[in-house]
Amino acid sequence: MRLAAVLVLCAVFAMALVGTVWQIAGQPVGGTLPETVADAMADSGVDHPVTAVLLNFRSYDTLLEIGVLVIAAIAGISMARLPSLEDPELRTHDSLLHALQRWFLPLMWLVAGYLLWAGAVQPGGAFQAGAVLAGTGVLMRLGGMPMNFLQPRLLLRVGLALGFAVFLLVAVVSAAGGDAFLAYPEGMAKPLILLIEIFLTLSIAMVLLSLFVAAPVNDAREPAEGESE
Amino acid sequence: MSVHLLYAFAGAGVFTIGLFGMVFMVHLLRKLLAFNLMGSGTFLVLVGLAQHRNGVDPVPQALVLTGIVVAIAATALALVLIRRYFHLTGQVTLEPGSRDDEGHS
Amino acid sequence: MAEDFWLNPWLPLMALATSMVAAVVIFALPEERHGLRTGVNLAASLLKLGLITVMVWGVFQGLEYRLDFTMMPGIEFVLRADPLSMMFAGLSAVLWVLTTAYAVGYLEYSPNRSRFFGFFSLCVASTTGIALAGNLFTFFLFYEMLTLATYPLVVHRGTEKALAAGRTYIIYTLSGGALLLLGMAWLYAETGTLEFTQGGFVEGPLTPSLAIIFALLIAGLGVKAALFPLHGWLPQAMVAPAPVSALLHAVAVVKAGAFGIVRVVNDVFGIEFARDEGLLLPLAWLAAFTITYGSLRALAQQDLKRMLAFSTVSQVSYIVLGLCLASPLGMVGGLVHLLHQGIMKITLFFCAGNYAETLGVHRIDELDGAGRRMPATSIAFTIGAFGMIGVPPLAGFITKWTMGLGALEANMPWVVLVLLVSSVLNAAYFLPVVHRLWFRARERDWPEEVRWGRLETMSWLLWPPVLTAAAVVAIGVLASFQFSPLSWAELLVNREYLP
Amino acid sequence: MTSWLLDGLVVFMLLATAVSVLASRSLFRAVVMFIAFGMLMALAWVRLQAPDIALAEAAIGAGLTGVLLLDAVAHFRRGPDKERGGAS
Amino acid sequence: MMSWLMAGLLFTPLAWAVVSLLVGFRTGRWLSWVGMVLQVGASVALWFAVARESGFYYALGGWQAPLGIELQVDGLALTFVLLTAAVASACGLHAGVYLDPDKPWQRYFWPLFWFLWAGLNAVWLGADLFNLYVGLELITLSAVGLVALGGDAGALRASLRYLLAALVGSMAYLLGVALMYGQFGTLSLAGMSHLAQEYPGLEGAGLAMALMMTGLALKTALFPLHGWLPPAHGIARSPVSALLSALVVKASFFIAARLWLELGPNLGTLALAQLAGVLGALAVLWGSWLACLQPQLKQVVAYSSVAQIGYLFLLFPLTWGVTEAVSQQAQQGMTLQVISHALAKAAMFLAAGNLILSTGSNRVSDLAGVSRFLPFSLFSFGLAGVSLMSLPPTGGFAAKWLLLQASLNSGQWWWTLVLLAGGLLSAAYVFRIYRASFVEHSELDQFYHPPRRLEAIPMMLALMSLGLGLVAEPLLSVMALPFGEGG
Repeated sequence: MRLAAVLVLCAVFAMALVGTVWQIAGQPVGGTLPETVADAMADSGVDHPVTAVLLNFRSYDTLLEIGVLVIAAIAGISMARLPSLEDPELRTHDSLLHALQRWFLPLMWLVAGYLLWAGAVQPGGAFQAGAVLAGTGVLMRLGGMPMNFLQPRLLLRVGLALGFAVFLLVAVVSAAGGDAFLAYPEGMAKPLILLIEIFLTLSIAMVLLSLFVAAPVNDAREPAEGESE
Repeated sequence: MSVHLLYAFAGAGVFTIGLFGMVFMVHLLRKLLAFNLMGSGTFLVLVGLAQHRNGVDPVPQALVLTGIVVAIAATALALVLIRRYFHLTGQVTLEPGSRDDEGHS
Repeated sequence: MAEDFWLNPWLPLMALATSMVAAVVIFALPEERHGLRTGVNLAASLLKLGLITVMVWGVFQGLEYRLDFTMMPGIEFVLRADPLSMMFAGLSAVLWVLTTAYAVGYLEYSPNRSRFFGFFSLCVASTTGIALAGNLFTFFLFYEMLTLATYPLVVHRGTEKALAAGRTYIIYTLSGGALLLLGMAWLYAETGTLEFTQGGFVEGPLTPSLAIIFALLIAGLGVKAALFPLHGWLPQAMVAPAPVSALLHAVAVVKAGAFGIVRVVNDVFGIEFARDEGLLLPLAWLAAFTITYGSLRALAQQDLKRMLAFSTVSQVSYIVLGLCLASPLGMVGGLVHLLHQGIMKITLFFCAGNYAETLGVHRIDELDGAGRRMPATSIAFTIGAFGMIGVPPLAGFITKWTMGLGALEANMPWVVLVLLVSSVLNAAYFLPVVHRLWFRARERDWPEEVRWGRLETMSWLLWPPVLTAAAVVAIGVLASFQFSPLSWAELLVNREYLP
Repeated sequence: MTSWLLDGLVVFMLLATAVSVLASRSLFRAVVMFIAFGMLMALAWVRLQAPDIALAEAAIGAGLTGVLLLDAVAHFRRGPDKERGGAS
Repeated sequence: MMSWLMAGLLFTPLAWAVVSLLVGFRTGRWLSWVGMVLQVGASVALWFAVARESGFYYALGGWQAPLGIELQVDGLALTFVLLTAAVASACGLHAGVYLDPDKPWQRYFWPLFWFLWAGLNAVWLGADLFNLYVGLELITLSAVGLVALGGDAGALRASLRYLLAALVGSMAYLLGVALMYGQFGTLSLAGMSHLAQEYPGLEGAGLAMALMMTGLALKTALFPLHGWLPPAHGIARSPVSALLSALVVKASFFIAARLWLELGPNLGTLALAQLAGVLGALAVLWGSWLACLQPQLKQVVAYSSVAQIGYLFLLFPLTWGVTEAVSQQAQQGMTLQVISHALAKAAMFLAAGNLILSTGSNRVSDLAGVSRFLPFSLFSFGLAGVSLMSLPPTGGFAAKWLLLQASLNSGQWWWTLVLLAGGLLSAAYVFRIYRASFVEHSELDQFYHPPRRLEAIPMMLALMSLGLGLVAEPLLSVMALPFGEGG
């Protein structure tokens, strides 16, 4: 009964949505943004338009988005106890995974580095590189590597915040010179974007990895308000 | 009708499927999967519809990249919460036996 | 220089601030600082009395005080002193002094005095604000503030009964406030102003929406004025301590309602407009009915304070009825009753409180022989009761006489009949009490007697009723004196209304 | 024409995997279907000439999310008390 | 100067989030004090700057819209920035004393707090639909993190419910953004508004807007999508509840209001407007009614939020198809309602937290005797309650008065009944608390007396909400300032 009702509602919604898409596709108004982007590419400091949009034209979005990632990581590690990451049970004896690690990991590092570098001119960039790096970390973790830096200590927190902090500093330095917030000083766009991307890659990888590792076991709990301890 | 528009329609479909899952499913992990479907659908509509009018458009592509990162952040956080919740209560639904009223759109 | 002093526009605000500041100071004082608190209380109330006296003199000279400031687009906060406001402000200032003294004695040895006196001062501040309000909005502001500040006093004892009474009180008054707000907002939407204006600012012809607005405003105010059928909260609220019943329920709260009705009829709609469009006649009937109904209910009461409460229901409607006569003498009678009823009723409540505190007596049938045990209190009670009945030359007689003349002047002779019936009923429920006080011998012990040395009761408790009883006599006998309530009401009516 | 066929196929598969993510009775299967859905999304992004997103989707959407989800499913299977902290 | 202030305004919360992540709770506390001073200073300075001159667009990175992201720095936005500075500082100060610094997870409070603040500012100033989405997510995730922080199973359940609802809401909004971009080819709200005026009758865009509104309504907990709010706001630590009720739900509403005011005249319909109003009205009645029934103190306050949010949605019918003057009144009323509810509700939650701390219980019935021994905390609670009842001279009254005028002047008199009934119902639940506190329970003072600082903060907020009605005129005049270009 409930299934039927929800199905009917969803069907109605789907039809309305498809109709809306159809209508909008039929009568677009206004100018086109890609041309504006193409015109501004020369001033952006990079050659790949998506990277230019992400890290220059709409860099505020990206800044806040990294903030979202950091928040998720903070909320995640706030729940973690992580007693000992060197849990003996974690050590795998799977030889395939072992072999995979031996050969695969360096390759992944290489891929990540390439993706990062390539981002300036062609597809790729900090997110993809960070994700690959995090994937590498996950594999290492699954392989039983201790990865003590993932303990919720200062090192981890520095790692989480590093990319964001560098981004923020770059953003504010130009503003201190009287420019707008997040504006790159003339001619500095390319190196600054590269700098940001390097640190972002590290931090993104760290965030994703820590969320993976911060599987929550924490028996300590705060009593609800008004409940006595 | 361009290929982009086709994917936009596909996105509308995927979004609706995700919405259905979000409303109807009870298991938290399935809700989370449904949310990710909604996200993917939205991204398809965003790029598909924009490119239908503009041709290849770096702006929505960049937006989708941002959106994907936000979605993974939310997903990962939700997973941490769900697992901890499961650890404390042994439950994988919000309130067993009662329906959730999130997500009537 | 002197002129400037008399015309100082800050005077109304200062009068308001004295009790407001007193409230804040009292809240801040620790519970144990009884002496200091009493000092602050009395000093503030005397200061306020002084300020009001200055303003009364100024108004008498024909000055008008005004202070305004804009709060929202179109909404101003206006304090203004005109003869009508001085009447109410003066009443509350005089009675505040006496009631404070009375309350200090009444609440000796009981807990939560800091809270009590704090809210008490807030109530007086609200009453002053109501009196000095220069537009309907400002009036409403203080009207609602009065509601809130009274609640903690009603539930002061924290018993089930007190809490239940508090709930009834708040439901009635806040609903009334909502009606008033609706009427006010609508009125503003129709006319674009809320400023009290001599002769009213509503311009004819009478449209249905104007009639509904009138009904809404009167209903909203009628709750506090305890007009039938909106009076249900008043008898219940009598569970509050006697000073609260005395000042607030007999004087401040119900008078705020009655005063509001006077303001609405005179300064919003205009008395002539209201009369000519037939708005007043239904109100007059309602008031007449309430007068009779309240007296009948009072007849049936066994509890002294409840009886007094129903008597209040009845007496407050005199004010409304007098107003509705819309003739000069009728209005004078109604307005003067604003003061007369206050002083007479507070005397009666003080005495009731004294019987309860000193003898533990709450019910009428336990009063036998109290006149011998507490002669001063009983004399005061008797004077108050005779005043209520309308025995010449006491205050009540002046009211009834003037109103009767007014009714004839307005060609509404049935009102005279109402007055007569009411007086007979007044006599019917007051005389048995007086009889018990003086002419019945005591056969049992008092329920809970407390001895206070030489005097019949604590002197804090004794002097206030004695003074007010003396005032009941004085304002009756000296009615033609220049600053008597009657002369003031005449001045008011001559100067402002029905010129 | 072939390209339309290809696109049609991708779209159909997308919708089909999306439905089966929700319809699969077993949680594990649902997650596997979700990973497949992610891969198809990557393909779709290639078809939409968005290689950046395709890379990101493959790495993040399908890859990392998939691993996270699988880990969680394993956790649910073990039960609440045998949780050890971290992945396994 | 202006550009430095803007940079400071944007930079401070984010930077403080990072720095406080690196230190412990206690160090984070005094760091945060410094941050609050800076942030309040920047907000006040900007507010005065705008009040003296006029609003402007601030192009981030020097890229003008539609290519880049612009911030709309006008009187309304800055008023909200200022409100956020006031309320968030109060909550932060309260939290610094209220939270137990020895719990290991509390160190994460400050970073989440500052991220939340940054997200709120991003939303108030945002003029780019996608940027608003990112801002919303920033808010949502940090709010969820704060609710869940160190919580037990109940808190986790509440925060999960909150997270899922909020995610669905933002996805619906984002889908709407996608459709809008397909329609208009720009993400800038101002650009869209121009195009919508130029090409009337775009039905697709109208539906897209309805979709966005629905998503935002879910995030704002509009009846009947409010189910997630009371558990989340009720179970969080009191300073967090205060932040959530006072500010977080307002963010999504603010976006909905901006959208409606910019695009509504061309893309909205009468039905949509009236529907929003009806749901708002039902929220007022239903939320207040449920608030009267809750046995737990904080649940009462949380349900009261559901009701108070309902008033905000009267904006939609009262600005659609009415004269400019009426629309102006409704907008002013809405703004005042947001501000006064933010102040009053924050005060109320913080005071409730103090009461819970003192009585050791969250139950309404355990408040007996509070009026005798803890009058100060009760008084702050009571004053905040007066604003919720919208009695004069509070901000709540000013808001209600303007809404009453708007509904009477536009002939939509039925909303007046909702406004009045809502006021009475809110009195009912507020007086229920008073009543419980006046019960004489014991002669002995068995309560814990919280430090003065904890008690003073809600009192300040309550007094601000009380005095808001007195300064409504100057406040509203800043919001009505003309909007200049450049900056």
